[in-house]
Amino acid sequence: MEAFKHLIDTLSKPTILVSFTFLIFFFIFPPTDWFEKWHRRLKFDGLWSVKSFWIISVLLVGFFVIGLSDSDFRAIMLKPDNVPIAGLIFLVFFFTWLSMNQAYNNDKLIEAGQPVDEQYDAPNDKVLVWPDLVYVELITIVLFSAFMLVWSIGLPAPLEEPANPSESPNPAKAPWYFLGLQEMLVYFDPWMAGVVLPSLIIVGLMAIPYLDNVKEGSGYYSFKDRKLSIAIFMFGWLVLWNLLIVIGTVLRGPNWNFFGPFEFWDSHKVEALTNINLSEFVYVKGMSTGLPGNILLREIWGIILLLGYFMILPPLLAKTWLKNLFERLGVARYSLFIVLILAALTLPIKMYLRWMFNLKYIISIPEYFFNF
Amino acid sequence: MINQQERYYNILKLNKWFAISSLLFAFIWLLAFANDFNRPWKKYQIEFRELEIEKTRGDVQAASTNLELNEDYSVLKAQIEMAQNKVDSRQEEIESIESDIQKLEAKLYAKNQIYQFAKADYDVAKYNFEQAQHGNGNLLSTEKILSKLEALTSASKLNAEVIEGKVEAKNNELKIIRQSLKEANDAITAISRDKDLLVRKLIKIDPEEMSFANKIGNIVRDVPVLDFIDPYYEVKQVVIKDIEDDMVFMGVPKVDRCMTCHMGIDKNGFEEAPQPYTTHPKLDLYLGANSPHPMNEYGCTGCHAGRGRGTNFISSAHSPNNPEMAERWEKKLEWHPLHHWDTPMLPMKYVEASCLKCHSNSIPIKDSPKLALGMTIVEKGGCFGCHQIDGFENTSKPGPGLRKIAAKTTKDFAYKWIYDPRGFRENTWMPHFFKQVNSQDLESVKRTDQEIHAIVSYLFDRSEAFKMEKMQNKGNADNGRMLVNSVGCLGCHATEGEEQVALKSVNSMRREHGPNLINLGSKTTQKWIYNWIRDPQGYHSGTKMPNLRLSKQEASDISAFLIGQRDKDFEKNPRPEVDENELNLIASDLLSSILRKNEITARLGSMSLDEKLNYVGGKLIRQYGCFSCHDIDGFEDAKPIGTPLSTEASKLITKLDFGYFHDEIPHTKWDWFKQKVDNPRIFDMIPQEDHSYKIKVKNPLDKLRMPHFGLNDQELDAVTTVIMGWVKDEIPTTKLPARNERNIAIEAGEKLIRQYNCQGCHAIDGDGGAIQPTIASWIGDIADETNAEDRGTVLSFSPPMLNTEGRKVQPDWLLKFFKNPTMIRPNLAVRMPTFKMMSDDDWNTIIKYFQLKDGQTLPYENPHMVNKQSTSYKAGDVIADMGGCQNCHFYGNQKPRQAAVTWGPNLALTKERLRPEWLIEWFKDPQVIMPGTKMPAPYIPVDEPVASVKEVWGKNVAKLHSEPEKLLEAIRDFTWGVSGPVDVSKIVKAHLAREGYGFVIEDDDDWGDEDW
Amino acid sequence: MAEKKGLLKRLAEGQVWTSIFRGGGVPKSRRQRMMVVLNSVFLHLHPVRLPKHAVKLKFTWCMGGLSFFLFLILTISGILLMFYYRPTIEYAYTDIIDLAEQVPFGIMREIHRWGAHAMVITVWLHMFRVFMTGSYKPPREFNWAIGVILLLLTLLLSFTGYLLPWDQLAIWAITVGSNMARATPFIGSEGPGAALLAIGDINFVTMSSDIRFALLGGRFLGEATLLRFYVLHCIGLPFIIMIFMAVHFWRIRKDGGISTPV
Amino acid sequence: MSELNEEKQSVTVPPASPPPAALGKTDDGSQVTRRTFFSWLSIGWIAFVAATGGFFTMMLRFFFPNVLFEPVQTFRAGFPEDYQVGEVDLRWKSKYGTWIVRNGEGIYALSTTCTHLGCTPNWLTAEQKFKCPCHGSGFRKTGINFEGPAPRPLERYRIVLSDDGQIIVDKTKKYQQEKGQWGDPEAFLKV
Repeated sequence: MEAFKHLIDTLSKPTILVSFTFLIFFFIFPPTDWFEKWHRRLKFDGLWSVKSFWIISVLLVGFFVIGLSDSDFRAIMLKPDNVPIAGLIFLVFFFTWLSMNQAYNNDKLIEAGQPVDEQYDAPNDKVLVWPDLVYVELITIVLFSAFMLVWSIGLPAPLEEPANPSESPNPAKAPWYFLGLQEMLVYFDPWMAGVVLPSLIIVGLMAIPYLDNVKEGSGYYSFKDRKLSIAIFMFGWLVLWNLLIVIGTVLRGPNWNFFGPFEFWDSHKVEALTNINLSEFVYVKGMSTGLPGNILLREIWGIILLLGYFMILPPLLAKTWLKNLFERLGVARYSLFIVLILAALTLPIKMYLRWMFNLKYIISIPEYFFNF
Repeated sequence: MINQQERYYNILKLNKWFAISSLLFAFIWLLAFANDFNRPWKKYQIEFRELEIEKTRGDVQAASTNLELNEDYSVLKAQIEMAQNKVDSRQEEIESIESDIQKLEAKLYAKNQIYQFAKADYDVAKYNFEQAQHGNGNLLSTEKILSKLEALTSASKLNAEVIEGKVEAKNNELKIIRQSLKEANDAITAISRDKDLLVRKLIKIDPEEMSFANKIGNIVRDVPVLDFIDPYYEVKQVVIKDIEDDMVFMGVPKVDRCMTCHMGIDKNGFEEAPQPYTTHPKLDLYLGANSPHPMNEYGCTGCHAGRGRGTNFISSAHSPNNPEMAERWEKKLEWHPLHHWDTPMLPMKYVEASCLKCHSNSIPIKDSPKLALGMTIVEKGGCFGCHQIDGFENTSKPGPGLRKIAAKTTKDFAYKWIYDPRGFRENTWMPHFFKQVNSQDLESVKRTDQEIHAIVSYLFDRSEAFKMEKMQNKGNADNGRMLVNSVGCLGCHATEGEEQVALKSVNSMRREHGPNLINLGSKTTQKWIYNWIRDPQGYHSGTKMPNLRLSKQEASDISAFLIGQRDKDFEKNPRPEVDENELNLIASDLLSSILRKNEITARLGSMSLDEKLNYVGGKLIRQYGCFSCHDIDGFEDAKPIGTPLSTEASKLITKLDFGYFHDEIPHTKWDWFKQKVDNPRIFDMIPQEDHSYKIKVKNPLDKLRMPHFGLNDQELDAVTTVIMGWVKDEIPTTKLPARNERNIAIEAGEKLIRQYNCQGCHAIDGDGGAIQPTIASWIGDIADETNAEDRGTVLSFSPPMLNTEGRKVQPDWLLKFFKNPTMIRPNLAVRMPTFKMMSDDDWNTIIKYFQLKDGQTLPYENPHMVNKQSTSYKAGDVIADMGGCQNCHFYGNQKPRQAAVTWGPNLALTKERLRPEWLIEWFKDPQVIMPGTKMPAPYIPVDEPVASVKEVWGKNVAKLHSEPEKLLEAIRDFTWGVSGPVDVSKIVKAHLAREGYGFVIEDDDDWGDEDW
Repeated sequence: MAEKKGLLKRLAEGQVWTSIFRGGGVPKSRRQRMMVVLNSVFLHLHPVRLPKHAVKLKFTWCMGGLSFFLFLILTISGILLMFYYRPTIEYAYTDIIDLAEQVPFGIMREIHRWGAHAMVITVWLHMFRVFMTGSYKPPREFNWAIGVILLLLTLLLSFTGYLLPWDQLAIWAITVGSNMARATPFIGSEGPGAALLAIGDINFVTMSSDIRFALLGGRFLGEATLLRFYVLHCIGLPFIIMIFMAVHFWRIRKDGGISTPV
Repeated sequence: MSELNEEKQSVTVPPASPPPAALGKTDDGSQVTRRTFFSWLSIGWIAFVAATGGFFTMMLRFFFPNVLFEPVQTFRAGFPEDYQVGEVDLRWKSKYGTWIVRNGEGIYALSTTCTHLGCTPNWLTAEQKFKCPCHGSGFRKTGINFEGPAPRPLERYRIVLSDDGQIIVDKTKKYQQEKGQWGDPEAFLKV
């Protein structure tokens, strides 16, 4: 048992956990035909069968049952405000499975030239709202209300010590649904993690219908016809959103250090967090001249890098790797798309730069609160 | 085509209307912004800014001039120039060093970074090793890593430190080159600091001094809408968390914004500026950060009242001082009283009222003379007799006891006195109950005549017998007059012919502690006076009159003098006959509350005239509350008849009955109180066009009955101030004067001291000694004007000052002295009376008061012992001898060498009376302790060479010569050793009888200024 | 035929009933069933008829409906909580204690809090479902955008409510959250570019004039913040979210009801 | 249901917009030129937008009160002698959010607000550093950041001597190291 816990703790180290996720993610949700080939070869398509559902459910439940026997795990998961996250983990898994299961079924139907499950023959297949829908709604409401009552009776809402501005709790966390953002704060300055990236998330979400110009797959579950959009969305939704929330909630402990789910939250734990900026790499390590006094000169490398990333990379990609996509989307859609994607990718990129090179900022101008 | 069939309005017309209405709307928005922007306080801030600029400019100018005049400044300037030249000449060297530093620093940066990384890894390794020791992890491997990293860390640290050392060395080189320049610069900065600060301030506030960008910023910061960013003109406020404004349901922290307009209020230098910019007086006492009442902790309205959150003249509830001011404000500032706010600002003349909120137990007299005067009036006038007032619970009744009145005076006098007390004695505290506005009509006069008869009848009927001692002889009135003037009567009493002081003060009131001693012939008998002054408590145990231990002869003389004066006119005042019918009417009124009409008739029929008189008298004493001030038989447990006043000023103004005087006096609490105290029964009246009054229809028993005290305007203001201070505000203990042992002792002591009027005779810390002018005039009588005008002489014949008394005397002796006063200063004619009514507890309270006030906290001290063989004693003997102590001081029964006028205390008393530490203090500089004393500081030969000291003063003094303190101790030890009889009163008496005081007449005093 | 009518039936056909529920009676015929929906202001949210998959939970997950239902629960429980809760730093915390300790059915707070968490989840899952069925595709693009705004508003509602208990959890979550606002470019005092907005010595974006100040009502988290968050939580954001919800629902109907395969 | 269809139909019913010239013609026959039409309408809209802008400006301004009810930002911190050389003084931490540090040359006042997201770091005497519990930023005694996500050093407050020789710390004025403000005379109290 201890070995198992230790294994889990080790596996949940951010470098391992995140790398592992990145590695297999696109094989589970293949964005291109190539990935899909491997997806099938690796038998990941079997994930969405009923059998897999039961297996994974049992594993998940089993993990929680075992986990809850551990006091450290219990301390984190049973914190009242973290309880919704446990629910979220199950729900996200369940609904991902449910949607993907239906999507694969429909894909098969389409392949066989048959109408999808949702296909109906208007107006003959229509049903009356009264009583069918209204009744179903009523029952759902009743059941859900009962569930809410049980939840409320069973779990008292948290109330900690009275507010004290001079004693911050360790760790001080935002509400769980913002912990994805808070996790980003480790790698980005607040203006990026707290303002720019969330704004881009909102903008990106709102832009989805305008970027995704694939006609197929409207009004029914499907995967094959829209695998790129689903893969990207899933990456954002499952990894950058939900996984980061789980990491922020469960795996971040005192001093915002990483702790495995079965690790004791030792506030004295020390991690080597010394970081340096790109300019220091260039001038101090590279040229050993010391930092120039002129800000622009000092940060020119980072600025070039960033400009290149956002200005040169997109046309380059449009000519090469993403040629098909570019042609399908057109200039305007492509530009918006690629900027959003590149912005989202800055997060994993910065994570790896931090882990591998201890890089703090690519551009660091604290004088004007501009760090990137 | 537009389908015109479905249209009603012409679209172009609608467009036009839309344009017009939108334009109007937009314009009105402009108005809205202008309206919000235009705040009344802004013009004051703009004006104050100009004032401040002007002042700062002046200050800068003055500072510059100062600097120019400063010789150091020009010297330093030259020095800087020279140093700069020197530095410039070595520019190349400097540049090469600087470039070296730059290179080294780059290297250092890199090395430091390496060290940082190593250190971070090392810290982790340390943690891991600790964890391993704790059982989590591999002990061996972690230790290995740790030791490896430790080596790495220390190595990299060393690397960094080596370079750091080099950088430092290079920097030092630079420093040396620039040293003289830096020193000169620092020096010049230091001397021009004041000016620099002023200039910096000016640049901030004066647009003319600003850079172009700042000039624009200066405008932009105050434009509408943007004026939230960093406005120059802004509402200023202080929030005081623990002083609360009473919002009825709850207290709310006080917020004062007065300084928004009163911008100079806490800044020095605007004393002469016009309102609202004037500096607050006494910043060291109020508002100043180091004062006891800093602005940030006490705010403004806590003392001044008003609506602190108000930011314009009216909404902040300003109150004018007088009608003229009100009129001026109305004209200039469109002022009107703020309605719907119950605590408008106190007019300046009543502002001391607020001191009472926190300092109710101890009025700091120096800082609130009006309040102190008001409190004295409340105490002497006996307001607390009829009105329950917190803090006066145990105060004795202010009027004389009337239980033995028949022995003292006659019914005739009593009648006339009650009817018109001030007719007999102008400044008496006995108020007028009769002859008032609401009882001046014929009917009332008829009635009140009989009321007085009844009261007098009751008093005399109940009067107990008073056994009086017979006088041995008639006494000598002239002697009596001298005695009255000299033994100390005048500390509490005024006599015939003294002029009333125009402006009263607490000190002048001390001489009204007892009644004026005038026209006693009209009032009482010589025998009574004789007996009274011989033993006041014998007549009335509750009296505060002390016993002056007068001999029989003295008492006879004094009584002969006092009885000699009569007021014939007063005696001739008419005294109407008893009118039984009228009496019946009064009696039926009184009875009607308990009996039916037919029962009343029956009851009256069964009573004799005397019975009726006594019955009515008793009832009326209750009705008028005579018992409140006088001890009267039958009213031992009677309750106060007036409104309780402890929180009177917190009453809602609607609860004050302005009656028909709504338009006659301003509608404020203080104006009502003042009117009420000035003419208590006025609110029974209906004012007429021609300034006469008509009386309201009222049952005689329901009429207002508060008596008339005849206070002058100054006294009225003082009393009103006190009443305005009786509020129910709850003050947090953090804001109150500390309730420590010292303050409590001082309060208790001061209360007794006030009660027994100690300061009528004694001055304590500069306050009191009211008797001194009378002593001066007595000296004028027995000697001449020159002596009477000499302050030192007057002081030496006055009751002693009690400064430092707590440090000065031994408490045991003091208690003994209090209980049985003996002679200390042989030349004093004035006597310390015996206060028989004071208990040991009272005396201890007073002793504790002195001790704690003067910082003497040790309850017990080792007695000081003196060895007569010691160097100290012997040296003291010499110094005392050389200094001529015996010129003025008795050594036991050895008389001083000089005349009685300069005599001082018997030194034989020293050992039991004084504290040794105090004597040193005293010898150092008597003037510090007793300003004006005739005691000179003893001469000690510290400044003379040892050899000559040895020669002239002897070897003992020479031994101690190097330490002045030791020499003073020597004198102390010598006086400590003076022995002999303590009581020299007989010798003194005999001497005075034989030789008199020996005043130096005409000759200039040859002591006063000589440095002896 | 003089049929003996049951009490219920009599009631359902009486004047009172029919005046309240247009048409009245228990709907039996197809027409009546359609009329029930058409005649009710509430049921009118729905069309009269639907594709059959629209009533299948497997397809809809009912997450949109539950989100709306949770909004109603939160509104009602929130209004009830307002009767006991005072948004002042003196009382906020103790009022919460009293909700747990003495207020009858103080469980209302749990319902409110857990409902809020649940709503965040249901809204996310609703978005997830809508994405997976491709229901954002034309003509529903705009309604998807409205939906994103509703998601944002839901998070903001939850966030503003988080402060109200005024405990350590609350103020530190909001401290961390609101300090991000300080870093907003140009309008946050510690955001990039803020330092450029200055004339002479006067900085225009400072601690007391930036976006965070507007949010907190002060330079520090304090009394004013509590009040602002309270007002936003109870009035401001619900007002806005209701407007967007109305548009969202209306557009569902106008864009052709639930999405279907073309 | 046919609702949707009806909608579509009604949209298609009106004919294409009339040529602009026709707008000038009205029933009463008065001739209005196109120019007046545009000017009235545009004036109307400009004014309307301006007025609405006024409303929103008002709303914006409304969020910035003219006075603040916040704790006083200036406090007296005793005399320089009260502070030991080399020690970080914690006595004003909870009341005023300030650390007062004295080194060999003088005294400075450090803000206790982490420059990352405003948590309050703790002073760890053993390690001689300030450590923020929220995201692990570390600062040296000088306030300079050296680990964790904090982007810049802790801020220093204005520190001066009053007339009576007491230290006055003024929190309204801040000095930032990265702006080179620590060299300002009032950022550091020479003793």
